[in-house]
Amino acid sequence: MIEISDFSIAFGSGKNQIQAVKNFNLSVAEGESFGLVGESGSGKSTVLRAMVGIYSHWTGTIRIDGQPIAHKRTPASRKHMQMVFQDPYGSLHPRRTVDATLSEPLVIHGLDNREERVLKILAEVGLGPEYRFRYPHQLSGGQRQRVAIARALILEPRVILLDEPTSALDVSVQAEILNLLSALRKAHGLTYVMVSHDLAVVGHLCSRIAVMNRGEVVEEMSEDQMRTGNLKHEYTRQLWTASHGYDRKALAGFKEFA
Amino acid sequence: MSEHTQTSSSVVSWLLADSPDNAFQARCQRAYISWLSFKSNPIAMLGFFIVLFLCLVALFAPLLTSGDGTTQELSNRLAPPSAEHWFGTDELGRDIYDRIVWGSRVTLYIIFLVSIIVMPIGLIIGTTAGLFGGVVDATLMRITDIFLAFPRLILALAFVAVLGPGLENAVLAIALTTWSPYARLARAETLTLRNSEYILAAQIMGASRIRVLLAHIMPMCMSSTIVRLTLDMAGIILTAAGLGFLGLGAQPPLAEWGAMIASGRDYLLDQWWVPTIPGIAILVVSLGFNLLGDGLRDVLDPRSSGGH
Amino acid sequence: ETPADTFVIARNTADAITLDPAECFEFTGSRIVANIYERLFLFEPDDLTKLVGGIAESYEFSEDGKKITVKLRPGLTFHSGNPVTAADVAYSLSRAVKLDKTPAFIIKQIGWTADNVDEAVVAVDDGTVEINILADLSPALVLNLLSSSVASIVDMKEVQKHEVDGDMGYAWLKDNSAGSGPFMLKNWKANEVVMLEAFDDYRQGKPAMNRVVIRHVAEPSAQRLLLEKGDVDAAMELTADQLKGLAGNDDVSAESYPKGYLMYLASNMEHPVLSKPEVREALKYMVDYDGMVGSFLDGQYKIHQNFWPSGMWAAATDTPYSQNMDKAKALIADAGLDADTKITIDTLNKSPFTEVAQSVQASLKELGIDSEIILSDGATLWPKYRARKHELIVARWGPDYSDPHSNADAFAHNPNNDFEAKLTGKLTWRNAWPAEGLTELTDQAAAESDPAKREATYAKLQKMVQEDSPFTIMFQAIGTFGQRAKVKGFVNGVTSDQAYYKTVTK
Amino acid sequence: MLALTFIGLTAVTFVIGRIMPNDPVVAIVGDRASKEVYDAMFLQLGLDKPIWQQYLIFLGDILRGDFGNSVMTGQPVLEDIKRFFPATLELATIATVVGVIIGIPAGVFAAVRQGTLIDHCVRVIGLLGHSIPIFWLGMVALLVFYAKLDWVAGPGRIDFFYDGIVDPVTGVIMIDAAIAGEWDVFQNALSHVILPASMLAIYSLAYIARMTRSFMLDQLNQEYVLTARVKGLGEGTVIWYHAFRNVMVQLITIIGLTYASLLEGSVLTETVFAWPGIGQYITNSLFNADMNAVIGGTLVVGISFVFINMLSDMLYRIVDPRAK
Amino acid sequence: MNGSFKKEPLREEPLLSVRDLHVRFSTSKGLVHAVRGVSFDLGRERLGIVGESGSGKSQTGRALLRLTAGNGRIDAEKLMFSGMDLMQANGKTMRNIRGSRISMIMQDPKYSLNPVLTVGAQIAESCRRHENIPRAEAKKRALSMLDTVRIREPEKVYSLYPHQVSGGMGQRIMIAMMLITNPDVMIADEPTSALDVTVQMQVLSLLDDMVRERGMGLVLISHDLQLVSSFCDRVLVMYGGRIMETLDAKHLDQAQHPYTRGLLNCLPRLDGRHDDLPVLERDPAWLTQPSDASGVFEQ
Ligand SMILES: Nc1ncnc2c1ncn2[C@@H]1O[C@H](COP(=O)(O)OP(=O)(O)OP(=O)(O)O)[C@@H](O)[C@H]1O
Ligand SMILES: Nc1ncnc2c1ncn2[C@@H]1O[C@H](COP(=O)(O)OP(=O)(O)OP(=O)(O)O)[C@@H](O)[C@H]1O
Ligand SMILES: [Mg+2]
Ligand SMILES: [Mg+2]
Repeated sequence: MIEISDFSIAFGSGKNQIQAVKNFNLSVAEGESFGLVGESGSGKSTVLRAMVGIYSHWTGTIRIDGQPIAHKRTPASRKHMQMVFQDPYGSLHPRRTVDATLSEPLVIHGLDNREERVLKILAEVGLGPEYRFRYPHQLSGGQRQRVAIARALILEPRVILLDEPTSALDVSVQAEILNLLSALRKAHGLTYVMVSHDLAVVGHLCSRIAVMNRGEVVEEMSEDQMRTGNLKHEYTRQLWTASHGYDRKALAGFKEFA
Repeated sequence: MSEHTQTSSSVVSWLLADSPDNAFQARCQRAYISWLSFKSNPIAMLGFFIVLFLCLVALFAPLLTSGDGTTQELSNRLAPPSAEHWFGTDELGRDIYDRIVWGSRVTLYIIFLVSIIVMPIGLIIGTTAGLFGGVVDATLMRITDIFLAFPRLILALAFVAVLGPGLENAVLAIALTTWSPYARLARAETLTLRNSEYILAAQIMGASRIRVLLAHIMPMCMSSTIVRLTLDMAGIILTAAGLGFLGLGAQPPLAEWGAMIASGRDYLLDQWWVPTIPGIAILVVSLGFNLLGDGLRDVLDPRSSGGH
Repeated sequence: ETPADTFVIARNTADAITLDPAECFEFTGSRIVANIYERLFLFEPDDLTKLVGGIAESYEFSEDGKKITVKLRPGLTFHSGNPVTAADVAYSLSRAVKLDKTPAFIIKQIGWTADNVDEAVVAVDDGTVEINILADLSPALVLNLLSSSVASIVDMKEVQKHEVDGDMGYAWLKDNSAGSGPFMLKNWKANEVVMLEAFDDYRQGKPAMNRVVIRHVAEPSAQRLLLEKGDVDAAMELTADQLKGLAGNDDVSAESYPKGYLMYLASNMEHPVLSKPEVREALKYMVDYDGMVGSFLDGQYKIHQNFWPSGMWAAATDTPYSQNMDKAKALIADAGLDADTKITIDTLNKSPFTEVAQSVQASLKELGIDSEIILSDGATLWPKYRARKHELIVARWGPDYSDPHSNADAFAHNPNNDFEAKLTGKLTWRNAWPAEGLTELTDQAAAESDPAKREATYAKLQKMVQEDSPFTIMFQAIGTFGQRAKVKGFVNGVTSDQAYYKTVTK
Repeated sequence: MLALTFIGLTAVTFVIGRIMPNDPVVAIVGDRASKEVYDAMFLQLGLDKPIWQQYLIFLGDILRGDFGNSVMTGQPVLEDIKRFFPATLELATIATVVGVIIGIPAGVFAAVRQGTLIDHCVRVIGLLGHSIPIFWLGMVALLVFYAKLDWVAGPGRIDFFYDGIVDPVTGVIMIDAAIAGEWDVFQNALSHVILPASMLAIYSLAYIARMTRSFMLDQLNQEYVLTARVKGLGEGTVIWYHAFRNVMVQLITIIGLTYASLLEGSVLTETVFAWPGIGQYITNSLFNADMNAVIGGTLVVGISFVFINMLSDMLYRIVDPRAK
Repeated sequence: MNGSFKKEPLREEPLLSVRDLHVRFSTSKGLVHAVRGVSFDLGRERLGIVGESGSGKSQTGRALLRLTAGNGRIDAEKLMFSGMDLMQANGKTMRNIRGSRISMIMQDPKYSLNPVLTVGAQIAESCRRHENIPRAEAKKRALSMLDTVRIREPEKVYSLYPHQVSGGMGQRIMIAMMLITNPDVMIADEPTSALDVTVQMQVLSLLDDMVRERGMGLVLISHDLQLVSSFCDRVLVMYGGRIMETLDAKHLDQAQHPYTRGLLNCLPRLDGRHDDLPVLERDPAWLTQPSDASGVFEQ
């Protein structure tokens, strides 16, 4: 479904140049759920953003469904891949109702039966019709994230990219969203690529996980490997240890990877 | 009475319902909530009432006056305020009260024209520069800088010289010299919005840049522009008056407050009311707009309300 | 408080651009030039209608009236100490003609050109100048022309000392002085202040005031405050209304003097409606002369309906017209105008022009004619007027020199009415009025050497213009100013070069 | 960047000079000039050349510091500007300094006491200052403080008997007088400048106070202010050392803008107070079709605007460590 | 997993003793009762406060310093700190206590450090304010403090501005700034939630060391129940401004309250997989039912 090879991208120029991602390779099968973990600034979001066409100055190839995608995307080519962002407060236009936010993709892509579709997708993400005409400030964080997911789903894409969809949420709300996401995946046979810094969250949703550090993938592992701690790279192990809660003794062995 | 309270309370509950049933109700709710927070600001309310008063006076000018303010009564010139002439008469024996009332129409007209010119120009240039960046940004911003660096009155005079005198042209000239700070403001705002996730989300959806510009960015820049415009209104009225005085604005006998001050200023020491009353009119209206703008900022400014 | 030996004047001096008599043609500049330079002939403050010798002691006409021989007063000196000689006179007149700046036309009427002026004006000896009249002008008119400030006598040696590239001291004299008048220019900062200093060796003795300071104050109200406070001795631009306000203050007095300015309403004869004789006549009956003079023009203007201002030789002072709406309406009815006739009234964006225009507008409305007033500053209005692009205009006119020919030339003389002729200096041409018959009569009057016959011709001309012309001459200006009560002897005359600081005492 | 703005500025000025309906030839030779004189001047001004050539010549002249002569004053425009600009500079500087000295504390105070009576007072007074027709206030101020109370000197920049005592070094009389040690002159100049400067100061004050208030409100809601309080710092330190430093960063731009716009000269104030400033100069020139003066004056104003902006940018970089 | 240090007797004489604390805000929409009758004692220990968002954790922490926002009011039966009732203390006394005896570490170093002052100046300011020592001395103290929080090149970091340091470093600077005066009580309001997990551990270990070495009382506020229980000695669980339950960190699994259990279960776990995470079911009765849960030391 998704095939990325030799992907690199840098920001800035000259002395200030930052090589955000280097020689990134990735392949995700149809219906698979793939996780990307790593520390802040390791380039996780950058990969996702390049995939959906927010950045266009990358090198390498990205194939979706075997088709290489161009650097400049056409509206039609965007339809099959959608993204959910980290911050539910920042990803909804504050001056638009839920209805307007959800209808817009339909207008852009010229789809009909808008009202029907909006109501249907709202129901799917667990929001009743009473939420249809609310503004974002009338919604809680979890509800907002549901709307953001609904927006991503309304075009019926096959791939959804999730950039830390729960990290701004409360633990209890996080559980609801994670449940929703896995239910949706089952129902629609979606392909997920999910980014997070929380191993447990990624582990919950994804069957395969890549660990990134400083713009490079240092290790790829299966869910089982992760649960059992069967890890090769030192950085990954360190991340794994830290994710298990506070442990003074283990800390002594920590190294700087950033 | 009781029926009345009932309907009004049902309207209120309609306005405050948690889940609006349609887009119209949602919009009304938004406006109502804004209104509530606006209403709780006494200074802003004062401004609102002043502006409302101005509009009413302009609307009902024919009912409020006995003449159109251009009738001269040379035998009764420079008469002090009295029961017959509430604000006295001017150097041509015209009733100043009538002129003030009719002048409110001119003032509103100026405000209206300037607003509908400045806002779109400033917004389009600023948001385009901010969204497109690169060469477009550099070019548009240089042009903006040049307009900004120009002495405003000179620029306005030059425009009027080209367009010819008259109220519309004066307004056009003012607008053409006023838009540049708005473009800057809109650009700065666009720059912060450009990378916000809801704009990215729209792009991912396949929204064209034009769509992003018009449907997503502009509405966000609108409120700060409106606020700035209300706050600038005093200056705009005064500049229009200045142009009128230089013979390039409203043409007599049209009662325009600024021109009234300008032509009445020689009488300040002996017949204080001739320039002072239009001066007070301008003062009150500018103050009204300023207060309103201050209040609007609290209500509309995304930084101070809503959000997180 | 101003010092006892200094006369301080507040005035809007924004118009002053040069103090070179060969170029100066502005009000403020002319007043200053008149106090720095002397002329062959001039009007002394004790009788402003009688031309007397200035630098000239006596003169003599030749038989044919084509030559004037002038004897200079002996022993005069310039500010520099140089003696005033016939050579200076010849140089000054020839310099004015050769520089050919705006006011040069006044003496060029005598037939002088850059090529012939050196032969026309000849220094016979140190004290005698021979002046040849090369045009068909009466010698009386020539003497009047020579009393204008463009004919001021400059200090040849001093000026030549500052000559650059053969400019006859033009660059230098703009803001320096080389005259023999009662005051010397000490300092001129444009739009700020002009300072004059008394000349010790002035022919009538050193003036009482050691210094004259003219401060640039644009706002009349500010002028008034300065005057009432005693920080200036005279405020030149107080309106008549402001003068009334001064009434209660014993420290200051309100003064007035007749000015040469006429305010008139002119119609462009190219306009289909305004060119109708009935309409033109209706305009004369429509104007609310008394109403305006009785109100906002009170004290500033008086009714005057002829083209030569009263207080001058040969001026007609009859005022046959007064507002008569019935007659005006009847005339308009005769003209048979369209119902939706709409015209524009151009005027200056200054008081009282705006008010006059508004009064005219109100009268027109009463006649059933809608009109729109277009206010402009001079820089916009005059080019428009000169391009014949106006319809109705409320404007004013002042004589360039003290002879009726000055105004006859403007109001009654139009040798070529074609647009291409561009006789923009003539009001007749500007209003596209051929002035048939009047043009010839004006030429005759200028050439007439018999004063009585001249006067009769001018009387006839004034009547003709009054009865049938595009001009509705309405008012003559009155100069109003305020001065401190202790100021005495500050005389102002009809023309702007008749302002005398030398007689002022405090 | 600067050069680009400069070129744009000259181009616009040039175009304005050309599109004004005044005939530049008539402005110089007068309207009674003969056709020959007119044509000669037409050629001398290079008006026969194509417009872009005229512009290049114009640009060349300007770069050589030659703005031509003013028709109105008969002086080289540069000389005029040297005389009028310092007068405006003097007013603008004082007005800005007063605006800063009073406006900033007022704004801070209002923000700290947000919603109290003091806050409302500062706001309303600030707004009033922004809404009063300045010439009217100027006249009233003259009437009260000059005519009635006699506290200050009247219109004008200096009394004529003090004029010319000190040599113009900077052109700003007060500084020149101070340099020369002529304290009488200094005092007289000061007494003249107070009123007009106050008029402009009311403007800048109102604006600065308002902006300070809103910036300060933003800053007081920031987390670091809480941090400072947690440290046990006194309210004064929290406000002036912590919050205000951040406000200052933003204020620099505002003050720069205010200053630059005052340097444009206020025609009305300058007229009321008979102040020989650049605003009056440019406006008068414009009405007298004195295009050299208009262009020169406009350019100088434009350049000083650009310059001040640059300066405030520089200052901004110094004060704000985040702007590298 | 948690540290071995625990001197039981200290519990008998609390550093800080809070009884029936209420924080109310008056807003345009009416009164918001953010903290409702919270009581607890703090000894020389690590006390955790957990709860979901909006449960009143931060407001409880701030109330201890009496730094509630302008529209808020604090009421308490008593707020004893080293023999002094903070409720009675005047502004000056409070300012002297803040920073020197009770300090607070804020959540996000990006926002809680003054962007235009060097970090060194901000650290030194703390002790200059409270100890009245010369500038040079303060700088020396600050440098050694930077060293204490394990910043490698203190001299260099001293003159950096907040935007020039990373998140982890910023949080260490924050800790240094708050520790330099050697306070008795430290309140840490989500000190690590803006940081990466590994950095989070490092910062926590630092806090751990400080508590050990200096014998401070630490209040750690967080919404991560697992993290808190692995780090602290005792945990208060808050909901709706009330304390639902007090737990000994060791006995987290024995938590009784359904709310606490819910919080625990809804976390995805690294070890063991659920298809669906259990979702927290809130019971409105929790807000009203009488609760004797408090963090008060048993008599
Ligand atoms: N638009 C941009 N311009 C310049 N640098 C950028 C830009 N976007 C990202 N970077 C840089 O690229 C690197 C990778 O950033 P990215 O956002 O992909 O990290 P991340 O792994 O998503 O981190 P986080 O967990 O904090 O979201 C960072 O060093 C960041 O500073
Ligand atoms: N200034 C204020 N005005 C009104 N209400 C406030 C104010 N500050 C806090 N609150 C309210 O007090 C309640 C408790 O807030 P608090 O910050 O203590 O929550 P918290 O437990 O720290 O949550 P989080 O985990 O999100 O930080 C919330 O409902 C909040 O809305
Ligand atoms: Mg990211
Ligand atoms: Mg909190």
